[in-house]
Amino acid sequence: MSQINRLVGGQVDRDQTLNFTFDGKPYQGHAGDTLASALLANGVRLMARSFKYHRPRGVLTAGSEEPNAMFELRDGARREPNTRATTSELFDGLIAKSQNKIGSLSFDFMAINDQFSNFLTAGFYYKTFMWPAAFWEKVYEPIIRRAAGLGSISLQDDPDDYDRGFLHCDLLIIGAGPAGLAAALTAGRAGAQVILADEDFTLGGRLNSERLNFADQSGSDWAVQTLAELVGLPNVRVMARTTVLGAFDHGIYGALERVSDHLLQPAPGKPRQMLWRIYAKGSLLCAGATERPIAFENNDRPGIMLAGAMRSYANRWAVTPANEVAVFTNNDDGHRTATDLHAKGVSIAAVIDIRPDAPQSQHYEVIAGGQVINSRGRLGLKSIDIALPGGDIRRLSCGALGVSGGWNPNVHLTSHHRGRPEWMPKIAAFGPPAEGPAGLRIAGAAKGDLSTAGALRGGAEQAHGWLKDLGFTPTTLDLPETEDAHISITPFWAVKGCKRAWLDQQNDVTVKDVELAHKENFISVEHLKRYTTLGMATDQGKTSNMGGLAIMAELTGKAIPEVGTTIFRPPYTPTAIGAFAGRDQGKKFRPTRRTPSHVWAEEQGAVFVEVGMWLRAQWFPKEGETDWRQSVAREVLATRKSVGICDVTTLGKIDVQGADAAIFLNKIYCNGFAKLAIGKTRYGLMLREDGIAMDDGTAARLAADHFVVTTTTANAVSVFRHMEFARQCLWPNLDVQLISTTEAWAQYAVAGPNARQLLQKVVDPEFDLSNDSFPFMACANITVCGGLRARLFRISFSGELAYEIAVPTPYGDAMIRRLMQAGIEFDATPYGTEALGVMRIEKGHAAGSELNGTTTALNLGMARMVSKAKDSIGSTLSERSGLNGEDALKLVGLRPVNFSDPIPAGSHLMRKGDPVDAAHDQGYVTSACFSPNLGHAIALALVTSGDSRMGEILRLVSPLTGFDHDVEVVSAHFIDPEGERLRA
Amino acid sequence: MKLWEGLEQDLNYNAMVSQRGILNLIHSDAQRDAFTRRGNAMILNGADADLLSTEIIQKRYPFLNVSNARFPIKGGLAQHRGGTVRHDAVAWGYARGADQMGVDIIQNCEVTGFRIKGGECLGVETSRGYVAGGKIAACVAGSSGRLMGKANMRLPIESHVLQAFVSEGLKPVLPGVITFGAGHFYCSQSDKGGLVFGGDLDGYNSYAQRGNLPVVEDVCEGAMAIFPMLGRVRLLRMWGGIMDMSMDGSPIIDRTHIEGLYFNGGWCYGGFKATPASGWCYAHLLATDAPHEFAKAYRFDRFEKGLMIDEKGVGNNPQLH
Amino acid sequence: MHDLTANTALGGAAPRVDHHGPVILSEEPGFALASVSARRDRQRATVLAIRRMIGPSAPKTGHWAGDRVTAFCTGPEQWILAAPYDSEEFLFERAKREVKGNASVTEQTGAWCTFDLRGTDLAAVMERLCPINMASFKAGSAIRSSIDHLSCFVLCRTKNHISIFGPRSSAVSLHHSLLTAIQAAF
Amino acid sequence: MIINHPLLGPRDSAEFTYMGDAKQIDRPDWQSPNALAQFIDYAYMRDNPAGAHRELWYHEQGDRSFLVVTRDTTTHEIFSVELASDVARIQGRIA
Repeated sequence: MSQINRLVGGQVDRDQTLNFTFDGKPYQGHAGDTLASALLANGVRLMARSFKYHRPRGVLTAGSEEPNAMFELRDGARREPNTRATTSELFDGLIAKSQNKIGSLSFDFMAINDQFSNFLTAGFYYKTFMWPAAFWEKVYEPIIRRAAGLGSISLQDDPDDYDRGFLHCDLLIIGAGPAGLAAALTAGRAGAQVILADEDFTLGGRLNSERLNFADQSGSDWAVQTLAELVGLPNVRVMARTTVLGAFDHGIYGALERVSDHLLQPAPGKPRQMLWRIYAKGSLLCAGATERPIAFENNDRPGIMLAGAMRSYANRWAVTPANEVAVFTNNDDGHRTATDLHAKGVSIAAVIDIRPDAPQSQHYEVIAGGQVINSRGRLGLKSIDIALPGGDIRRLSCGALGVSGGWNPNVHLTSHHRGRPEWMPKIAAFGPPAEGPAGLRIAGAAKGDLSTAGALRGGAEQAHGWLKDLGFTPTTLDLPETEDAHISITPFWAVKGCKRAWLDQQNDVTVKDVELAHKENFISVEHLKRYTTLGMATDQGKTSNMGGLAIMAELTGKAIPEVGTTIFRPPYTPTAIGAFAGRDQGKKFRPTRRTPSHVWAEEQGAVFVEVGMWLRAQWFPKEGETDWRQSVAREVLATRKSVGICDVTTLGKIDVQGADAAIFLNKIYCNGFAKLAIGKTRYGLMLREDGIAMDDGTAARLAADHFVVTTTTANAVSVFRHMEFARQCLWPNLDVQLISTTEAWAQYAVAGPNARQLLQKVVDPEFDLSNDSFPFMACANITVCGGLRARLFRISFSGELAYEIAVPTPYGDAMIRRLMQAGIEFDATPYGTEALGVMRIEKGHAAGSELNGTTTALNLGMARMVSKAKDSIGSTLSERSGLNGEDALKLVGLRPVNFSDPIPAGSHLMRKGDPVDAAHDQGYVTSACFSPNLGHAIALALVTSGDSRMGEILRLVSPLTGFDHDVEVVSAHFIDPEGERLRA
Repeated sequence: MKLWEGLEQDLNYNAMVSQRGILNLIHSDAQRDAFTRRGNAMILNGADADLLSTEIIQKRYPFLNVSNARFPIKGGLAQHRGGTVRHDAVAWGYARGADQMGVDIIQNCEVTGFRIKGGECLGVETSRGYVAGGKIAACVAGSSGRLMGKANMRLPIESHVLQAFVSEGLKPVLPGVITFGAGHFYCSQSDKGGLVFGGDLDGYNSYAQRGNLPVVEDVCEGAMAIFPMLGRVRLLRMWGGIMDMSMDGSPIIDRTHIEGLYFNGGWCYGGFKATPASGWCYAHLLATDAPHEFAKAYRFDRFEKGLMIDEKGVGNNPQLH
Repeated sequence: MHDLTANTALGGAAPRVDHHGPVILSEEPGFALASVSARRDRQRATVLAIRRMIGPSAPKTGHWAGDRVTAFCTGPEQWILAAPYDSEEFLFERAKREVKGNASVTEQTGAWCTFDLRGTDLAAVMERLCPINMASFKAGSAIRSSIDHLSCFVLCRTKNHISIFGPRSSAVSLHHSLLTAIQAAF
Repeated sequence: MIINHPLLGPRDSAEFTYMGDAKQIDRPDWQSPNALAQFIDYAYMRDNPAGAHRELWYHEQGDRSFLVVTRDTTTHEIFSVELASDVARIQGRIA
């Protein structure tokens, strides 16, 4: 009743009425409708405004190539801009709003742009808006930016989930029209693993849009029957609502499945959309073809659409855009539209065919040799002007015009590997390139076989070929007989003399713009595209590119294949960014690594910090502490006074075993390891081959053929990779085996004067921890708590008497609790990464800020560690003169001259009295902190010839953060420079 | 920067230089220290830089995911004079300017070889004939290896594929350029409304000018990490371009060992934004046979001598830059 | 006997079990694990040692084998042995004795967390997690793959039973990924 | 891309980390008379061919093998895949 343009028949379910709104007004449609078909059913032709001129626009197509009918779909945080009405499945409660307008759709204030179209031609940005110089950014650009763009986003976080997944198949068939269905049936029956994917929600392609006889049934019934068989085969996966968006290397395809877009919102736990990565041994493109328009003056009014789309609306959705329609065509296919609509009871005003020998009809008028030269109707088509063969002009009233300029094969995926489509004179269109992606074959209209029977045959034959190549035994299908029309087309792109005739309806590119580009010598297709923005809209030029090329060909006097065509790039249709990201969003952006003491630390109220993938306790606030600095100072002081405990599990740990383990480490580290005694640990510095410090750590020798190497937390992965490179590529004959044990051991640093006493309470009594039997840098396999295997290392990052004790990770939680319990009598204090950092700066240990990818052993004050007596990675190139200059940066300590001044990291250093600029830069602060032990700020810095400048006063500047005061160069060892504490 | 700022009037062509600022997000204390150092270095070199607090960032960019993130935003380093330029317009503007100054621009003309005699380069063989020249200046980003190979030169450069992406047109949301500091992602919005974004290299040598899915996914993960509002925005198109990745992340503007043959390349990701400065310094070298003050460090012999270039040091693996 | 109590990788005292649709997802904390890497030119002796521990045949690349003690291949001349922790806490020591210096053995018990998926049509879950070709993933298969950025070993026990070994420190993330995929699939 | 691993069969290249030109296997002898020049060439200079390229891929998310992959840099077609340790031994790298 309200659906005034609904016809009989079709594939909509009239028992299911769905309510929706468009710009606030309620409408009704049926299950099986798209938003476009439902709006047309309700007599709505005006759906959008164009990008630049804000011209009134209606629907042009019935598929994903639609340039005009785009909406902001849904509302609130789920608002989706630029959503095509032609691919939006109708659901109950759908909300659609028109976009890119100020005011209402029928009265858009921005339509004024249309009056200034002379000014806004192709390339207008580049030639105008420059003067005066300041005006572009301050005046013109803001105006342009406000006016530009299409839909708007909600600015709220997307509430829906996305998934990604992986599929494998023998044969991927892209498109489930006649060619795809015939191919799938052939391959499915032969037992191959088949994926049949189609972007539509009802499969069958053009079979649903045409009135075709397949022997004794209709084409659409054949599709239904075929699909039923395919769905029943366990080796065939039929994927509707799935767009294959790109052909990537080696048979990998990306595909987007719209899992929930046809629902009001996704079901709990279900994604909105899903990105599939499909691994296909073979693939077959059966993507069909897209009809193209003919350009004529004012060819963009609502009501003017592609003839094939008009047929789809009538046959599949039982909808007509108006009750009196005309058709403008240069080929036989256009006549089908008139025939089909006439059969549905729609009045046909006329068929205007440019060909003088156009086929005639007994049901309606055919104007052979005529051309549509203009149209009228402000917000929707009212009439067209026709140039008759004799030269007279006739005005014909009609509410809709179907235009058919021929069909372009959907070759997009075939040129994703940069193959250039090739001209096919027979159909006057570009077909697939000779060199497409390896493993991608083509059938049906996508290959230029535009008849239904040709598509069926082609699909079956190509599947047959693939099956044989993949080792299957195919049987031949008994294909139904159907339409096998000869193609008759007279290439015709634009009516002579037309100017404001739209080629690219979305980007408002007209014939005139192409002429202008030609005049300004932007004649190569790549330049034409960029200069006019032809084909660069969200429809990716699916209906527009061909016309632009053809007109450029005419202007340059070349044949179309000489002008050439641009290539297509993924994705085939615009694809939600969320889908590419899958579940890796928000807090789930990357997995989290938790230390063995994580649960315990949470109980203590620890504040955590991200260190790579790890979450580490940064400090442990206590009641009454209002500033993190208080907590950190307390942790540092308590550790230096008695004992502190820190989870150091995150350091990389690599088990190095084998007869040649020591030889191997000698090559990896710049310092020597061959002579390290069993039961001892040594600090090691690893260089990159170019002589830059890569990482540092310790290697503990547990047996003659067994070391445990530690790395920094940040470099655990890259150091392991580097060691595998050395083992497999450089020295493949060494007997060395590597395995990461970072995760296997929960490791705690126990540091401070009372560390030994505390540990003695948990280490089993048969292990003697005295300084004599377990001195500084000792290591051993021991047992704790009555027999649990553990490893003990006497190493110190804090500069205190310190140990690191490791137990198998499942006992890590119990171990931290036991250590804390045993430490009660010593006021044992847990400390986090901040206190750890303070203590290592106090001790002058280099860390990540110093090993920052620019420093050598020399810069770090460790030049003597680079052994000249052996070959190690980086040793040769670290000898280059530039790395050993007199003025090389050296690691030093800094303290403020005025003890109340801070020393912020990232500050630069200047000589007193020098100008403050880059040319006089003396170095920079790498790490800094407030030392609670010294009562003032301290820092590590890299200073030119720093080691010979002790006592010099430098000017510290940080213009970025506003600091400028004096600091003194001192030794980097602020605490216990002689190392008495750690040897105690 | 100043060359950009005066470019449009110099060329009488609107390259759409738009100084809407660039913001590098900070996600850790170590990163803040490193960015502080960098910001100070920028100021000491005469550029501008501004360290922004989390609060200011949240206020200016309310849609950024500051706290509900795997790597929360802890600040940002902003350069307010940074921004974007319309790349096609730059190329067209330069071409037009050069043309007007009497430069012959020959399109679709491939250099197929060098004519070298007695260690001196006399000219180039091309697909359209021989062209002699007193000085031959190579600047073919992406194809440096292929071109200089014709002069039997090997370079400290690999060619890699870097993908770039653009979204559908949207009403303005992003004022400037924003980069993600805990992953690989940058984004800005063009005057036409499309979001222009990208991230990491695909990571393998390639001249194929197309990328693969893993990096597309990685870039979009980065997008969603800082802009969860972009979930429903559609990616419209992807490209793969060839990048000259030098071994230390810095470019080379230098004479070669062949007399009369000069080289400018190895710009890694930075080539486009350095275009005016790169051309300026190259012209200086060509005119005077001496490196420009700003380009003294960008010479071939730095690898041999071990001369480090400040602020870099990414190692001899170009894919690690 | 020591008096420390192990916790599970998810941090609890007892293993977690989730039921959703036709799938049961369970944390399996009870494995003792040890890696075995053949020393140079000692692959044969190492394989013989593994066979002494697990039964008639050592697993080929991409497979697992064994009964009470099982082994799966992790790389060229590398395996991981697995056995019930309660009775084989010192699996790595036993392995060390068996290989007699022909291989390097490292305890890996604490390095991994294990989740088992039981139910019908597990392919619908797995295809959302990793690129394993489920059509050829049969009982006995063992493949290393990446699940949401985590490197995991995936073992097919039977058609309706899959074990996943992932890095223990990321057990919470991995569990979340598995549970989410199950909920999305069913 | 798909890399046909000699031991594991076809695997997605996303499981691998690319490690550059396979010439990195040929690390110079530190004691040769022109060792410094050789190391400079080794570390920095690249053929960077447009065509067949021998390169290292590390199966980081798999079995941790280094592979030598010969791949066309203009088409991404892969011609051969070998274990890098085998290649290194054949090229005479001794411990």
